[in-house]
Amino acid sequence: MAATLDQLFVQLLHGMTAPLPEAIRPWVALAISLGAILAVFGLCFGITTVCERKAIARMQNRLGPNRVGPYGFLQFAADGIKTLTKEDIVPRTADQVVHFLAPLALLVPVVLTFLVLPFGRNMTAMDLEVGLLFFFAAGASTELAVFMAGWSSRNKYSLLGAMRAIAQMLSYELPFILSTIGVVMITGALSTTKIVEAQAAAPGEWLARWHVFTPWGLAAFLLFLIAAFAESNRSPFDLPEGESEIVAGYFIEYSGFKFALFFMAEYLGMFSSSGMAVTLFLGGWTAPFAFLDWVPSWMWFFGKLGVLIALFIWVRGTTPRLRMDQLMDFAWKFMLPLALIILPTAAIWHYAGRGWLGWLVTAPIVVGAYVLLGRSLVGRRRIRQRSYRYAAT
Amino acid sequence: MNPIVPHLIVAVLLFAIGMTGALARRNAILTLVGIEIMLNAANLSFVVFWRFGPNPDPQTGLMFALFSIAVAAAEAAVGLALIIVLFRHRRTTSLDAADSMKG
Amino acid sequence: MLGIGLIKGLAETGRNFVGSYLDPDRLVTVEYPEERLPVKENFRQFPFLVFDGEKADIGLRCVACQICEKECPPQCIYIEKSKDKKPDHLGKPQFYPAVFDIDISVCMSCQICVEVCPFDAIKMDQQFELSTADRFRGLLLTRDRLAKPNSHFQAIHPRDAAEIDMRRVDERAKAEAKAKADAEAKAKQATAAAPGATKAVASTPKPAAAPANEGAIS
Amino acid sequence: MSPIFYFLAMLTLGGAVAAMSLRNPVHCALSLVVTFVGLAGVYLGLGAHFLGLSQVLVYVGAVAILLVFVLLLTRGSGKDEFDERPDRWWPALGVGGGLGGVLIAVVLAQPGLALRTAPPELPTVRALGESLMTDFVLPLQVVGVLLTAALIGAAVLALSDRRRTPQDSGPVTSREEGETRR
Amino acid sequence: MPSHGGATAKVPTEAGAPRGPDAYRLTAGDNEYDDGSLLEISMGPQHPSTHGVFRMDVVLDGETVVKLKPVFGYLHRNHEKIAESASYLAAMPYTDRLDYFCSLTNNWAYALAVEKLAGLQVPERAEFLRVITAELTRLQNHVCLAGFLMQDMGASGTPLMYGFREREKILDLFEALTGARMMCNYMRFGGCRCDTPPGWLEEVRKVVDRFPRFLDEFENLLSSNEILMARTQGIGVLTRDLAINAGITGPVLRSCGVDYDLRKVDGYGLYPKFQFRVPLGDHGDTYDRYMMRILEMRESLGILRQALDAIPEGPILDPKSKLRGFRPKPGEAYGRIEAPKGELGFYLISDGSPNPYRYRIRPPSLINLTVLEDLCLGHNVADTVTILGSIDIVLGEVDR
Repeated sequence: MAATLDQLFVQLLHGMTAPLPEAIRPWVALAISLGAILAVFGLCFGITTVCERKAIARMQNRLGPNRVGPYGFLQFAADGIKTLTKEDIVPRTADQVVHFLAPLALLVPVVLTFLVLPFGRNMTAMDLEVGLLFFFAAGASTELAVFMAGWSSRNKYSLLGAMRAIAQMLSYELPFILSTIGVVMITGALSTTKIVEAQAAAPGEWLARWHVFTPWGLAAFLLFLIAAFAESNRSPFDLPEGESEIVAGYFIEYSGFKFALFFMAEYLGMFSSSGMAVTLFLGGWTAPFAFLDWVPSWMWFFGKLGVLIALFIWVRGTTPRLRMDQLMDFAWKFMLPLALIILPTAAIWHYAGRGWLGWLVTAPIVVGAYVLLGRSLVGRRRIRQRSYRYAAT
Repeated sequence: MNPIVPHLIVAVLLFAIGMTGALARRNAILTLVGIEIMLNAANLSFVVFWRFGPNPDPQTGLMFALFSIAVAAAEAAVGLALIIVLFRHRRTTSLDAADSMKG
Repeated sequence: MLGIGLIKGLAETGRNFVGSYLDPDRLVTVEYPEERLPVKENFRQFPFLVFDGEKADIGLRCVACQICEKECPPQCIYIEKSKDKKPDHLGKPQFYPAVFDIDISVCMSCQICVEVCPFDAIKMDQQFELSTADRFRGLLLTRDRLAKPNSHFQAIHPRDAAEIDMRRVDERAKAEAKAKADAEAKAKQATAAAPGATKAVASTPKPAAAPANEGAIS
Repeated sequence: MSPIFYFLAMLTLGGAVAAMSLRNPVHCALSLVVTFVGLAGVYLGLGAHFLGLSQVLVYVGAVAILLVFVLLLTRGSGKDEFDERPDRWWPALGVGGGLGGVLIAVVLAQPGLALRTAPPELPTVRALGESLMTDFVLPLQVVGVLLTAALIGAAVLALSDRRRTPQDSGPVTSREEGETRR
Repeated sequence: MPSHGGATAKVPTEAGAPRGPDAYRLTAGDNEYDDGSLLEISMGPQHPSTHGVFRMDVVLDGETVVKLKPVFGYLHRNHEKIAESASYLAAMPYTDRLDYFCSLTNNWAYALAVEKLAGLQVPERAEFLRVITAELTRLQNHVCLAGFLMQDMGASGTPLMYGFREREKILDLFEALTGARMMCNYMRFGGCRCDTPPGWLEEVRKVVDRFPRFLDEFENLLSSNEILMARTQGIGVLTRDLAINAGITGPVLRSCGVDYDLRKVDGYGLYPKFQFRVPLGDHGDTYDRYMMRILEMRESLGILRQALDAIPEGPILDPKSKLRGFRPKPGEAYGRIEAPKGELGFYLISDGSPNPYRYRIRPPSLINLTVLEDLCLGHNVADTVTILGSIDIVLGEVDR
């Protein structure tokens, strides 16, 4: 029963493609998977926007959307209809073609990144040997779309937003990729499926071998997550669209459906990088404890994804935004060195074994590097809490 | 038809286009674009020969292309930095403006 | 260490997230059209004209003295004095406003007109849902739409209304006493001259003032 | 040859032609991206997965972005830069066309182009990495040095001039300005 | 008829300044800046974080501000002239609309000026009520300021909503006392308009007792936050000399270490009777300006507690004051108070008629805004927004 539930979608796909001729079967399967991904994550996008608004509202002691549908959960449908029926305004001076292509150029690579995510056991739409590279290659293409949007609008704010976005995405690309190299080193594979399989609990062990359970893995996970925040332009790294400074950044001149596409691409990017974080560090679809193996694998994946999304929302409700130079400093002077330190640490871990020796050697390195780099980052700007005096009288 | 031929013709055409552009365009950035296209054409021929060529070594062509990509990235970075410096001095990116040795 | 402040902040928002479900002091939102806060007694929004009794055109307290028109800071009141006079609650003949318009779109509900009115004739209402689709007629309130009975005033400002009603009862009692005294004096002076006429003058305002009396007592 | 290849070839060549002939430099850069993506597709079709994805990652993710960034920095995007005289185009077309013609003739006339009919076993990433670390370790180191040098060189070139520009005033000088102005 | 040709637009006039549509461009006619390497953007009047219809013409080098010109007047309502043509009393509701966050302190400043002019005495209970309402106003102004500042920093509204939650409770108090939440129109010459409704002082005490919990929460959320500190420390440094020369007042002045609080200096109202301290900053940067507000709120709470303990019964209006036919003797008076934003002063000249001959306001927002360019030069665009937020302006008061 558990196994059937686990492989439900795989069987379904097999059943759908089996009568087709051999030559086109993989392509049809890919197309069906893509459609399923679009449908599932499209729905996720809608629900996440509502959940985010409700959660942030609660953090701010408000009620949040509660009018459309039960508890306001159909708000996204209302918003969708609204954006679809809105007038699509293109500025007269805009570069019409590029302006039109930009949202598509943003959405397509983001959707492509989902193809290599293993959503469950045997549930990878495109099980490439170089899956991780595919993920990063597709992710890197989004920057160009952001530039296209910002430049073609012929708006100074959007241009500033695009410049910020590109600088930020380029800078965070490095720690984003570097933090995963440790995982690749340890598992010896670029294939996402193999990386997940390597993290399953070994026979006889009760705890899974998730990378996040190791000192270097924890640090790399945090780095990856921070970089994912930056890559998906989420607070506190939402400078490219910083509404209080440059109004809406690169999509300031987009309205109606095209704006919805940008919005959707942002959320899908958040899902895909969270999904990759789950895959690389949180064991993908594997259960954390061996005795929980009976839970269907895709439930684990989506559960972990949900936890990460909740974290994204929580952070958004809390933090102010960084400034551009601080953002750069953080990427180049804190995250990049830390990522570089984590790499040899992972190697040491590999040779010291996963016992107490590994912990003893690697944990101090990671913590020490974190503390020192953090202190130098803060100390250089002389940032500290202050005490205040009062007038004499 | 020999499948190597269309691939090579694409590479040759790409190279010719890149060369024409690099010679004709005056904007330094576009000249650089032309050079990139030529490099890519060369890369394509490497990969084609790796795939279909008679060389028994299975990886040399691939490796050459890989290194070529790395070199192209370095070349682009330095070239664009030079263009920025040129722009700072001359307030233009036209190559015709860079006609003296002294800045 | 880097990140401590951030974690503190996350803890704080987390506590507020949970607290908003548990602590009514945190979740202060009132879902307006369905839920309404009780209106505070002092709350003021847009003036109205008080009238005594049942009918507005008889019991209107306003005597068209135009002080409020002069004092109104945004000058949103427009008054035209009547040609004829009507007796007020004391029986004295007074002018009344033939036209009394207030423009909602100009009025800033500052209550100055109420303060300067010597006749307690204009008071602040608490009706705040004044939006209308008609930009011109709908926003210019004429005398008939401004006039509201004293019972309305008693309902929304019980403390003020009680005080004013008491005062008016006193005033009227005094006036009646004075009228009586005058009448008696007159009666004494002209011993057998038309006793019914004075009675009629004194009794005219009675039906109009009667409800005000009841309201003040209850 | 599969139609996919012809489609990708048309995409690549069309992108290249557009990149070299459009008026607006930003359009040129964007067309160049089309070329890069098309080439990456060709690589993938030839079985060089790692190379194809590296091509996207490096060219689309880095080089193209760098190009448009420099276009923005040098304000090349707003102006119409297509003011070059046609007399530059004819010789260029002559040289390019001549070279292309000769090379195509060579390709077509070369009967000895031996064809390996059986595709080579596609190298795994692990095999690629191992050969990088064994057979190609010297080129790898050299490329590493080159990249480092390029990084430093580019940074120095872009930074050195920056300090001299008068507009780059820090908060300290601005405060002095503010006081003198008052 | 003005011609629209580009050539005529460039014709230099007496000072060499260009005319026509280009005249308002900051870079126009300035060769140092006009080489195309700088970006001039107009932030406002429709911009999310200019706190109303304020506009900043900013010239950017990359993202660094090299020139900034504040442009205001979009909300000009001719307040002073209207007040000169209306009676003294009729100007009172208009003062509510100066700084619409702090209508009660505006009322007080105006009432103070008129009382000086007419020689009216304020009864003690009214003075207590004035102190209580003014300090409540200070609390709600400062929580909103802190919230807006964080909003400008991109904190997706959380601190702002906390601030508004507390402000709501204070506004409810105002509504119960004065009948309106923001446009209170409460003070009168020689006292206050009405006495407290029953139970009001207990409600105030409840709010005052709960307020420190909110302040602790706020400080937990933000004051030690690394991002906040990095964004504000060392940003927009206002030097002591510049602050004094430019006539800056209020928390902005005290943030650069100048001990100048009118509650202490003038000792108007009953302030000399209360124990409170004046917090001073040493850096004059955005963080200090933010912390000044937080610390002042704690002091205000102390004043409120003392006032609530000591408030006596009694009349609330000087019997000499008249609502109708108020005609002060010819003369002049300047009444000033420490409004939440700085020194708010009203200067009045009476010629014996029912309306003032001259009516002049010294708005703290406007005067404090004059240093905006000095604070912003050399900083980032993102910083101009936070610096503007930390100066704490309300456009109703700037433009009048």
